[in-house]
Amino acid sequence: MREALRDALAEEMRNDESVFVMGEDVAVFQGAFKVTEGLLDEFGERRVRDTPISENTIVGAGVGAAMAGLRPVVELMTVNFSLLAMDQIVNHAAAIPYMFNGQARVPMVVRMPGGGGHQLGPTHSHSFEALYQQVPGLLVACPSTPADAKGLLKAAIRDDNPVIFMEHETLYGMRGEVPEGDDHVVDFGRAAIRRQGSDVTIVGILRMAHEALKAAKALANEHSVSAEVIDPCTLRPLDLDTIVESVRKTNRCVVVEEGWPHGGVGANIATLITEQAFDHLDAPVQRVTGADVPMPYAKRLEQSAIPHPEHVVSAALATLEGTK
Amino acid sequence: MREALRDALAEEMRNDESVFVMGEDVAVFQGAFKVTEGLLDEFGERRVRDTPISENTIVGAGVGAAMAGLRPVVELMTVNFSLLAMDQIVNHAAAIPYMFNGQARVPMVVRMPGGGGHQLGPTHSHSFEALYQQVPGLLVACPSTPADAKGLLKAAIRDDNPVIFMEHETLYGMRGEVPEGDDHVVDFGRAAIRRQGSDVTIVGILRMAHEALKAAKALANEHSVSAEVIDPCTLRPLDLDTIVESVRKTNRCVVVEEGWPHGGVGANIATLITEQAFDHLDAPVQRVTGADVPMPYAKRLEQSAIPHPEHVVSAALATLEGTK
Amino acid sequence: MAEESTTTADSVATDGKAGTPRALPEAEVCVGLLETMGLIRRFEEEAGRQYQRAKAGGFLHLAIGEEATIVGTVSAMRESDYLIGTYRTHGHAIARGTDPRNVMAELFGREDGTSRGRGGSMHIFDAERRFMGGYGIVGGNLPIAAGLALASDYRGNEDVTVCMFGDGASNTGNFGETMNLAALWSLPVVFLLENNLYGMGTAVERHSAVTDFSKKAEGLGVSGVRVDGMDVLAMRETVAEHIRIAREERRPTMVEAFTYRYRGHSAADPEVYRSKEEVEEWRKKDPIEMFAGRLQSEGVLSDSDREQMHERIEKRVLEAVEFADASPEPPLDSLYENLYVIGGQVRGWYAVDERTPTTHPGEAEREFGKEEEIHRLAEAGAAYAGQAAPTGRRPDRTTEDREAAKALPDEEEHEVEGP
Amino acid sequence: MAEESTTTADSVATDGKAGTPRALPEAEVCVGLLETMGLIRRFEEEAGRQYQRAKAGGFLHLAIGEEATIVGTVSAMRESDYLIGTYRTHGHAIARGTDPRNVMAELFGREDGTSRGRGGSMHIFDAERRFMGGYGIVGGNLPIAAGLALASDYRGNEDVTVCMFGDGASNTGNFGETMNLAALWSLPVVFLLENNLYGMGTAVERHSAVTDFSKKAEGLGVSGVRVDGMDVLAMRETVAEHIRIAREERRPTMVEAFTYRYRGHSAADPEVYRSKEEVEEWRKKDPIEMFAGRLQSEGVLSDSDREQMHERIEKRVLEAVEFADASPEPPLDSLYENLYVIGGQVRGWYAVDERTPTTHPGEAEREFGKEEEIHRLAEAGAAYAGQAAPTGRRPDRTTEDREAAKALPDEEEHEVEGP
Ligand SMILES: Cc1ncc(C[n+]2csc(CCOP(=O)(O)OP(=O)(O)O)c2C)c(N)n1
Ligand SMILES: Cc1ncc(C[n+]2csc(CCOP(=O)(O)OP(=O)(O)O)c2C)c(N)n1
Ligand SMILES: [Mg+2]
Ligand SMILES: [Mg+2]
Repeated sequence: MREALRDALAEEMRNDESVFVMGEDVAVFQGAFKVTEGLLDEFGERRVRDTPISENTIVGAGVGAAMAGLRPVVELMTVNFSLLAMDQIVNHAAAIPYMFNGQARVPMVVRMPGGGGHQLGPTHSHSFEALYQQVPGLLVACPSTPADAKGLLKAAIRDDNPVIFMEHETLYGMRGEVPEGDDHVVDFGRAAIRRQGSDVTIVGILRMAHEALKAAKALANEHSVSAEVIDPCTLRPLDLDTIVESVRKTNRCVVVEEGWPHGGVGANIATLITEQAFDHLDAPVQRVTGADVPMPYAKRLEQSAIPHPEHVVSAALATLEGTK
Repeated sequence: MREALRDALAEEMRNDESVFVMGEDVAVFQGAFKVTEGLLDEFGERRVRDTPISENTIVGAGVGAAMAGLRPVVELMTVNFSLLAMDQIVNHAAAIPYMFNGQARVPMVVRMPGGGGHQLGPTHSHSFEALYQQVPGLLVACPSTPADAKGLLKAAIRDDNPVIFMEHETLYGMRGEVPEGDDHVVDFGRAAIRRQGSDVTIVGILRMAHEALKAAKALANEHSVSAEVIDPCTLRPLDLDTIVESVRKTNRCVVVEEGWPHGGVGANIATLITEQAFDHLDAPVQRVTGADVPMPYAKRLEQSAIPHPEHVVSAALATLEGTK
Repeated sequence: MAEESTTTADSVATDGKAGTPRALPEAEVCVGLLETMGLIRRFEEEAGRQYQRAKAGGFLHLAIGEEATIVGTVSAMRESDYLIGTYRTHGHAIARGTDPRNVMAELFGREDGTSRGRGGSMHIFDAERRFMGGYGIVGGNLPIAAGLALASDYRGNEDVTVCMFGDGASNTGNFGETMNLAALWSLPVVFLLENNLYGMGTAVERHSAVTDFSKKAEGLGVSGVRVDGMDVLAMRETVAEHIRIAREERRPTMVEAFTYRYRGHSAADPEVYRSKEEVEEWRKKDPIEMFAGRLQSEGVLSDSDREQMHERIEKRVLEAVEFADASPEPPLDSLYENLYVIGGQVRGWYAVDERTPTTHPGEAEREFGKEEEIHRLAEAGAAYAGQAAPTGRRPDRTTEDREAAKALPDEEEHEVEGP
Repeated sequence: MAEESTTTADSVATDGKAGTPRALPEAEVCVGLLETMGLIRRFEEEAGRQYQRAKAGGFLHLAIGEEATIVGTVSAMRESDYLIGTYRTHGHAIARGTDPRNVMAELFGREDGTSRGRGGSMHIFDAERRFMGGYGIVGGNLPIAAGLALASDYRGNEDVTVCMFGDGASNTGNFGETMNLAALWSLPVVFLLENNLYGMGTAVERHSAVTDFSKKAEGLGVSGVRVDGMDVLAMRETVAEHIRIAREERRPTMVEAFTYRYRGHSAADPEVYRSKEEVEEWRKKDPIEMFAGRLQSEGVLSDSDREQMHERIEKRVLEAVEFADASPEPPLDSLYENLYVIGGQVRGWYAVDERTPTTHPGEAEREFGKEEEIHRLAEAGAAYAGQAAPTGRRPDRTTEDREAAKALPDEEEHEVEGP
């Protein structure tokens, strides 16, 4: 996935002189996660800029540059540090187009690697999709495959709205087919049905999209339950139609996320589904979430705080209780 | 309510030498909303401290002082500026007790006036209960009456956990009975049933607790619908038992909040209710939320973006459709 | 760390040219500067009056007393340069050439307002004149200014960004971060610190350890000077030189304008933090009176010239009020306009609350989500804007209170039932 | 704005006493300083080795090369003083007296770790020794240090806070905000900037416009000096004086220690941003070798003394590894411990995900929420910690990568089905 993201950046930078990259250690160091590797060599210091450790100002400079017509792609080294830039993201980037009545636009992308699984402990393992999904004015992408990562990042860079682009640190090494070339652009607001099924709908984002698929396989093999797996791909806009349509068919749903349980992505999607398809639900929408704690460091504790296929299977079976 | 909060601060400061107040313009200016009026005169500069405009550092200094055993009450002039302090609140205050295995505690209260209705526009009208409810390690209070405001603030100051204390700017002028003296302490995690009813449960926080009550009256007078009104008083911990018990009785629920709809307080409570009482629900839990936009300045636009009793009535009737 | 008390009018340090009065520019430039200062002054006095009449809502931050700082600075800028400011920028927009009628309409929250009533007094904007806003978050405009300057640097053009902010903003994290970034990247920006001696109710010595703000910036890599912000010519000359440095030498600098606001921080500030005498002392060096006096004594401006100028200003300000009053309120179904750029990515609002004009397709099936209902509820909500005069109003209180009082439900409804 | 290149070993400015070697303190003090530096060095070398063996996870930031800065500073502190640092603080804790066995156990994520395996390498803590932590957020410890100092000031006691942070942290908003607050409030704190010439892969000239960091702090109201961070005595003496200023004169100061880290920023940093020669040059002034050499030449330390010292150190470090290895992993049902102080306010976790040991009362009715199921699932999750060696590992990559690779599901499962 790392290469897919890099290609998206490089292609868009070649296409459009106004696209540039800035962030901490994105240039000489080649990026903390090596996503921007090689960009400095190809595009030079003007378009690939190392910044000081100043999250709010890096994002704010992106806002200003975007208002002046450039297309900055800002990298925050991890989503955890984005809390230091919340003011520029929420009070400025998201609000400016609206509060100035469209006189200014903010065509900026803010990339944020995140998630747990690396034993990075309580300050480096957050999943903040749930924070950004709340904010009107933002678009929020959360790709789970290299192909989507490339297509969505290209779409994000070309879009005129401010975009929060979530990347899961454990997926960078992931391999997968990626369509070549410029026209591979994946629209926001279109969920992907990863697997067809008839008994229960499983919705998962980022790394959890993969756990959902594994769970679906286990459900098929060990419980002869046919699960449909949906990856929303973007949370703002959210393709609720595709999800609701699936639930109207399966009458059951499980939402899987790595973030905290209260007011999370799962709570939002579960509520939307229940509002739209209440009469079609045979059981309450089940949620599988990360544990309600700062992520602990110890490996087994950390893994026990992160959702795995077993949890999804358990939740899916809960929706089927009585029926099978 | 202003006086109730002020009394809570003064009483706790008299009781406990380790309690002190700091924030922007809390001393000489007497507080942007006059909540801290008179405290400087009584307690002096050492315990009532004006700070520079440095939100993250003010909160961080509170964290450090609390770790050293003091009980700081930090005022952020409004909740909107708390985004500048998110790092200290989430990555530090909330995480420290856990990540250092209880070796350090953070008995700090951060007060945050917020909400819309004053025509303060897109940067000054946010409601961020939904952001803080997500964070494990924090307690979150959202009082709607002077009595609760005083009792909850006293409880917050005495508690050993970091507390986010939400205040609604339009309620400061509100009058109401307030029990005198020290022992008026309101525990967190206990919802208040503001009105008994049998047809539908209406849950509302802060200013929306009052809109819920007005709606309940309208429902009774104009639609002969008996609504039970519940004010959670705190979101962390959340007294789900009381809410679920009510819903098991009424079989219908409406949650009212002023904040944004995606992943909000309503989404969280609706999901929890649906998970716990699915079989008791005759209709999906309805939500009434603020509009999904940065708050506009123009008076009629702003009011049209904020929930009012009519919206609650409409939502309540929706849950009763077919039945009446 | 604080140096000599800086809260008295005569203690002002300057850029060194103090005493030696500057030679006057051509007559019509002088007259232009005076008239713009006068227009801003009169406009804000009227805005204050309209606010008391509740024609304008929210907060109202007036810059009365700071006109020389504003006009002197803007007069040194090119049309292609960017200006960005704070929540106290009615004058900044007007100085840039924005029609006072549209600024007043914004304060009134109307269709013809600079932000079509979305932003209000704290969020004025005029893209055409490169006035890049009005920002309500203290220090929030600093990183954005760096970004505007970065764009000019990136494109290699001559546009310079002038970023105006207050003494209190120098304590925000953004100040240190932005000074460092601008210096590190040699950005073409002039940071114009409007030192009016107070951040809200806190005097500079009580909020900033270092009160010589050019020293504060210097430690972060941006050199600066202090100039008499009550002297429009000193401002104009000093800023012109610093804009030249940005444009030609391609590096950021800071200018600290030593000025004063006569009015409270916002409309109903009781001003317990300063003495009437202090304000009076500053009024003696009023930027408009002093400059007008000199123009008249040097024969550039006759009594009748000034009379006519007064009339022109009076006319424009009253027209602005009339215009604003006549401008329609934004229609309720414009609520979601300009939230997103609609296109391939965003095909609708995807909002889920029932006041959404275009609700999510899925909502259609909800009886509850019907169009008429949506509009009925929007109207029902908006109706609350028409509430009668607030109860429990406290004139001695802050704006916030007065607004709070207005928004309050009446007495009886406050008897909350329950245990 | 950047001054002379500061990335060479000989260009180091000092606190003025350069050249003139300081008189040695009493013998056992000298030996103590040397032994502590040696212990930290050897401990971290071993930690690196254990990390490569995957005994420790996450990131591993080693301070090898910076021992004189750490030990010199801590040796000047009282037991009652507070120390607070960054994510590179194994040595800081050990210098404060924390048993290396507990530090190693924390790296191993075990019950006997300083934070019982919750924090890991970046979040070491020892309340008993007033080592107030290890923090993973750059600059995050600065405001907290101000708060600790505020508490001492509030109580009027003599405790001083020493806050250690990096050159890169001087660019965070917290730096400006905290310097200003500490100076404004005259807090008893010493800011100890560990200038190791790089913030991750970015050299000081490329991240800070002003690279003379005491100047940077001075502009914000905190005066400072630069000292040779490779000279343990210079550090000890200078910090002692600045602690005295904090304790007696009640004001904050900054000490910039000019030092260097030999290893990469974290365990698998390819170090493309600096040359092998540069590292070699710095190794020549190795703080341990230089100090040991002097002690031996001045007869304070005999060859056999040093031999024995080596053995003592070796023993302690190997014991630490053994101890850590033997320490049990935290039980899964301790997951929620110390998240909250349980009491009148918080009577349970109120968590709603199914891995919660004590689920919300309401959950009881959910078949799904049964205790056994909870434990089965916790175990099932924890089992993933035992995964086989990662696929797609790239030794030349950063830690993050290696961890990413580890966490990867295997090839086949990555063929995502779909349209
Ligand atoms: C981040 C933030 N904190 C606090 C406030 C509230 N506030 C508005 S103006 C102000 C004082 C600013 O003083 P200064 O920068 O000197 O500007 P002035 O108002 O004097 O022009 C404060 C504290 C805010 N708007 N934003
Ligand atoms: C707020 C924040 N931004 C970015 C990072 C990622 N990061 C970790 S260490 C580091 C470099 C810090 O450099 P410096 O302050 O000089 O300390 P050093 O590592 O050299 O000791 C960065 C950018 C972080 N942990 N926190
Ligand atoms: Mg000011
Ligand atoms: Mg460094």
